Amino acid sequence: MSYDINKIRQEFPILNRKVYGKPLVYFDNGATTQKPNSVISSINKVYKDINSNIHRGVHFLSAQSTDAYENARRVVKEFINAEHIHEIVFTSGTTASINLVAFSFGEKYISEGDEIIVSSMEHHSNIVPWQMLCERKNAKLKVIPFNEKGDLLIEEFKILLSEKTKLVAINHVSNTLGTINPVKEIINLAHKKNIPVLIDGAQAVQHITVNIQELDADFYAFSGHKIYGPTGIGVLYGKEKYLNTMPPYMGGGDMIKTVSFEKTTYNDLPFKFEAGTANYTGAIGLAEALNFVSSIGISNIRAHEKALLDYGTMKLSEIESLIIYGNSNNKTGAISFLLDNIHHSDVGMILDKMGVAVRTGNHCTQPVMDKFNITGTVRASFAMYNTKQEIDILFESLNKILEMFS
Amino acid sequence: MSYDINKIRQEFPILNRKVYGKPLVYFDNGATTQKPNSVISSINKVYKDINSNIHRGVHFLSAQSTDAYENARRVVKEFINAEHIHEIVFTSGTTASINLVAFSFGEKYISEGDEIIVSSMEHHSNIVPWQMLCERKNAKLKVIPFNEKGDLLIEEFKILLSEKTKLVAINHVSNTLGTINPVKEIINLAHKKNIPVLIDGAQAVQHITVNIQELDADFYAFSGHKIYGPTGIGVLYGKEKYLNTMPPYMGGGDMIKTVSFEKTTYNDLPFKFEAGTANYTGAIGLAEALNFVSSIGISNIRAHEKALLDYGTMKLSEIESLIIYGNSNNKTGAISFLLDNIHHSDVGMILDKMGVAVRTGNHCTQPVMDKFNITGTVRASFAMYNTKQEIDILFESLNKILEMFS
Amino acid sequence: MDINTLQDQIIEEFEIYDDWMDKYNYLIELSNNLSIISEENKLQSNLIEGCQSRVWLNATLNDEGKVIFKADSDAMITKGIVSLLIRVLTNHTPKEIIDADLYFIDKIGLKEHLSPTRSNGLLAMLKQMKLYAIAFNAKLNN
Amino acid sequence: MDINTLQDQIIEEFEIYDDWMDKYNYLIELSNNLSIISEENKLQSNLIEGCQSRVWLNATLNDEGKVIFKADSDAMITKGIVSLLIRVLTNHTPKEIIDADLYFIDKIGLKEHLSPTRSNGLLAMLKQMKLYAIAFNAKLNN
Ligand SMILES: Cc1ncc(COP(=O)(O)O)c(C=O)c1O
Ligand SMILES: Cc1ncc(COP(=O)(O)O)c(C=O)c1O
Repeated sequence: MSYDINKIRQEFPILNRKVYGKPLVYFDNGATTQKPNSVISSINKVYKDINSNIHRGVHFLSAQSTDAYENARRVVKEFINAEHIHEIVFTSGTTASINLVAFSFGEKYISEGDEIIVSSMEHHSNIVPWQMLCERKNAKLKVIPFNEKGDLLIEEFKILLSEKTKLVAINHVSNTLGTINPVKEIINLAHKKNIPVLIDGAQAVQHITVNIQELDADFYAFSGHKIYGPTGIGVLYGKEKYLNTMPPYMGGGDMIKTVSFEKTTYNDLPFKFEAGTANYTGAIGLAEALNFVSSIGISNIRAHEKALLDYGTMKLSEIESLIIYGNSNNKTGAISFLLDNIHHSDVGMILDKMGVAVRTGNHCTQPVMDKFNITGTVRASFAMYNTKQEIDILFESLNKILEMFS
Repeated sequence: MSYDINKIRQEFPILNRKVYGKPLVYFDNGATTQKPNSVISSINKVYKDINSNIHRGVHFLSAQSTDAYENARRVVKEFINAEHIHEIVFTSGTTASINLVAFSFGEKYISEGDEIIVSSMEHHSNIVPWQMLCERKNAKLKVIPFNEKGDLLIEEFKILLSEKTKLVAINHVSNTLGTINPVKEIINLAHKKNIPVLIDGAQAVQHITVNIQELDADFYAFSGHKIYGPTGIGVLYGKEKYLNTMPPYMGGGDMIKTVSFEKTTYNDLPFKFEAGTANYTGAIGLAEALNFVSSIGISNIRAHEKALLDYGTMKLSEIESLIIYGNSNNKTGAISFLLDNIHHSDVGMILDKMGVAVRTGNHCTQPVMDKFNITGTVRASFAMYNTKQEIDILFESLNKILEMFS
Repeated sequence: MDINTLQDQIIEEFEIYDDWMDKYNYLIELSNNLSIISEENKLQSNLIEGCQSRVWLNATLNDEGKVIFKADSDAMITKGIVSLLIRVLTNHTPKEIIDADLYFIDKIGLKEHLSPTRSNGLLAMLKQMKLYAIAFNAKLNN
Repeated sequence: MDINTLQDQIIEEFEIYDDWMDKYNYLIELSNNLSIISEENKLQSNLIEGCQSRVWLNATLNDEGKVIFKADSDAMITKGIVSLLIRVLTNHTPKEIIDADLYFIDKIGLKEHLSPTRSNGLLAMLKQMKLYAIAFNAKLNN
């Protein structure tokens, strides 16, 4: 099947937008992705046709909403090839998913002196929850370093793994460096010592195939809005054996079986972890997004984005004074760079005026910046709808900026 | 200004729906409300025109999304008349708001032997988080009882208030009984002893005027989806002095100032409590919903719903074997009842076939059921778009059900 | 009569009702006529908790190696459907019950009541019936 | 020159630039020409943290009762705008600074840089300038 980029672009209404009279070149996909028509209209459909609070309802609309919501769970399960549907918990996003585990796993399994391993290329959302947990429990955070290319030092990881280690939390793909981490190897190493592993998949599911059962991840988190879905919805996959033994995170409606002031009993999985009215509209929209991705094929998307990455890396490398941060051999389509010694925010602001949307700053990965001793980078991150022509526009714009600052 | 019910109904596309060939009579507004066109199209507009991750962005779309999100915060602030805009925290819903306080206030202010006061007419979302907190901290939950009419026993509350009391958490309006609680009086009594009060406003903001500064509530929580807004968005109002001293709830992007493995510093209010990518689409939709409510006028809505309540109560009371639970003199438009000795789910299922959507069961207020020694009720709850004719349909349908079971 | 004959019988019975009102009236009638579990057997351990209505289910294996189900519900429509499920599945061997494909629910237009999203306990009850059959089957093959 | 005359001067200067490219080029030029804070004054305490770029601001009250601002930024465009803010507000009395209505930013089409949603530190810097003025004013009136 050929990759019909024009057809794909037509599905994303925002791509027709002009900014400052220029066609929009949207290279801020690492921050959030744009939404195809099918996702937008699925949200419309919920609100115009079936909107009703889910579960517990005896009426028609409630049954329809509930069916659509529970169907969304099935779609997620199949998308990541989880074993059981009740291992799929809907949350408000990756950050919420990780915090859920930090609290609930932490309450059950972490005590004084225990250690949790993260890496120094994690997003703040996969650092701060563990710092907070460690502070609460008097546990310790251990950090896997990475090298100049942006690859984790697996040998260092092996040294950090010990009987004190209670959990390893690692991103599948680095949002700043684009590195695809060897999570399968990491999981294998940890499992040899019976240590569970949480994978932050916020930057992975939209770019590469994720097969939970093959990876054997114990927890896997991602956000809807980064995979062409709505805001306010995310997923936590968790192995039944952990989810069953962990106490709930939030208390409230839907997560309980019975409530009395003497004794409250919690609901079964996954509902135990879904307190309050779920963002069913978000879940339904996310399912639509996953179906859209599947209809194009994640491996086709991967091939397309890899071509963009290779082309972009080649073009940008033509600019002598440009430094790319993150040069792993195993990368997704995200290029972090600095242009000459021009401040990243200057580059970003001027690119913006040229219609090119990039992200600048530390990308919520301050330790990565500290490692390179910089305050930030410019990041161009690609999605299924980007084109080589857009990279050419970026390239030309960067050259113009060089002139302005020369 | 006259209340143009037809014009209002036209704004809600779902109200034109037929279920089983019958016009939809939607009386399940306590569970969730329907959405006006302006809310639906504001969500469309975000995804088609300005979608981009907020904050930290240097580009055009990001500035537009951020402006719209921060404007939504201003709309919320003005809607509830809070003093400061940074006292408005966006969450994923009432349940999340209450859990946030239970955790963060709890970490800072609750220790062994302390007491928290709730009432026995609370929603599970305003019970379970406190039970979980009490279990964690070895604190105690105290419960204000209510009488047969559905009014809180304020004298009992006065007795429960003591030096051990560290927080009072009360709903503004009971979702099952419809009672509008005397929260101003409760807050005054608690404040005399310097005890802060959290108000669960999930069933209040859409029905009656809420003026935070006048109430002097310390925390106030509500959900977007119950006030004609999107799912997945909620609000926590918190007084600056508490929010400033409370530790964060979730860790992650946007809620920090600086991150290093040695030391992480947290961001200013309200961002300290908004970890991860915010549901900006939800917040923007919620602001649109609040603007819609304001354009009609909450006091006009109140008058309309009060008329429905009075009419509905009168009609339903004509059915001899029907018992209404919740007969406070101060009620919003929610009528909980049981018909003869017919099971609530039978009534609900048959009403459904007649096109009437009601909620049945314990409405996440099991202690209320225990108090009346029943397993559930049928609840018809009204919104701005309901009519007396719809109540007539309910009335006739109930009579038919009586015949079926005679 | 085997399970499918019983199902076909019920389908025939329901054919004369062409609107839901008549169907529901018939379900209410069925529920009234059958007192399907004795009060002393309405134990907590026999209770299948649905959010909406409760279902009690009791199963025994008789001397002929057949499973006898008794059940009840506090909601009439649920109880009516319960009585149909019992009528079809009771007094069969565990193997027959395990292998049974219950198509009649769909045919008589009550599928929605057995959807996983209806929390009336009926689906859980059906699962529980199959589980009993599996347990008894294991016992018989020991 | 009073604050408004200075503002009008800047507006005039910018009038010849009709596209953003020229404006930004001019801002970059301004930033290059002005070393606005000495390195030893780039203290942590003078740092205004924006997510994107950093701004340092130092304020002193001279013998004539006028506030002298010095500042810097690590980003050039921000620095260019900083230099304009300084040019307008430095060497005025606290009272004048407090009362100043800064309309020039809007007029020269750079309003977006001072929007609360741009985390470049400029708005925080402006607030800080006003706060210094308020503090010095209180001091003078003591
Ligand atoms: C009084 C009350 N509190 C809290 C909640 C929980 O709201 P949500 O499910 O939107 O978090 C509800 C909703 O049913 C409610 O009625
Ligand atoms: C690697 C990684 N982890 C976690 C997150 C947080 O995701 P969210 O903000 O959707 O919760 C992000 C998003 O920027 C990310 O890139």
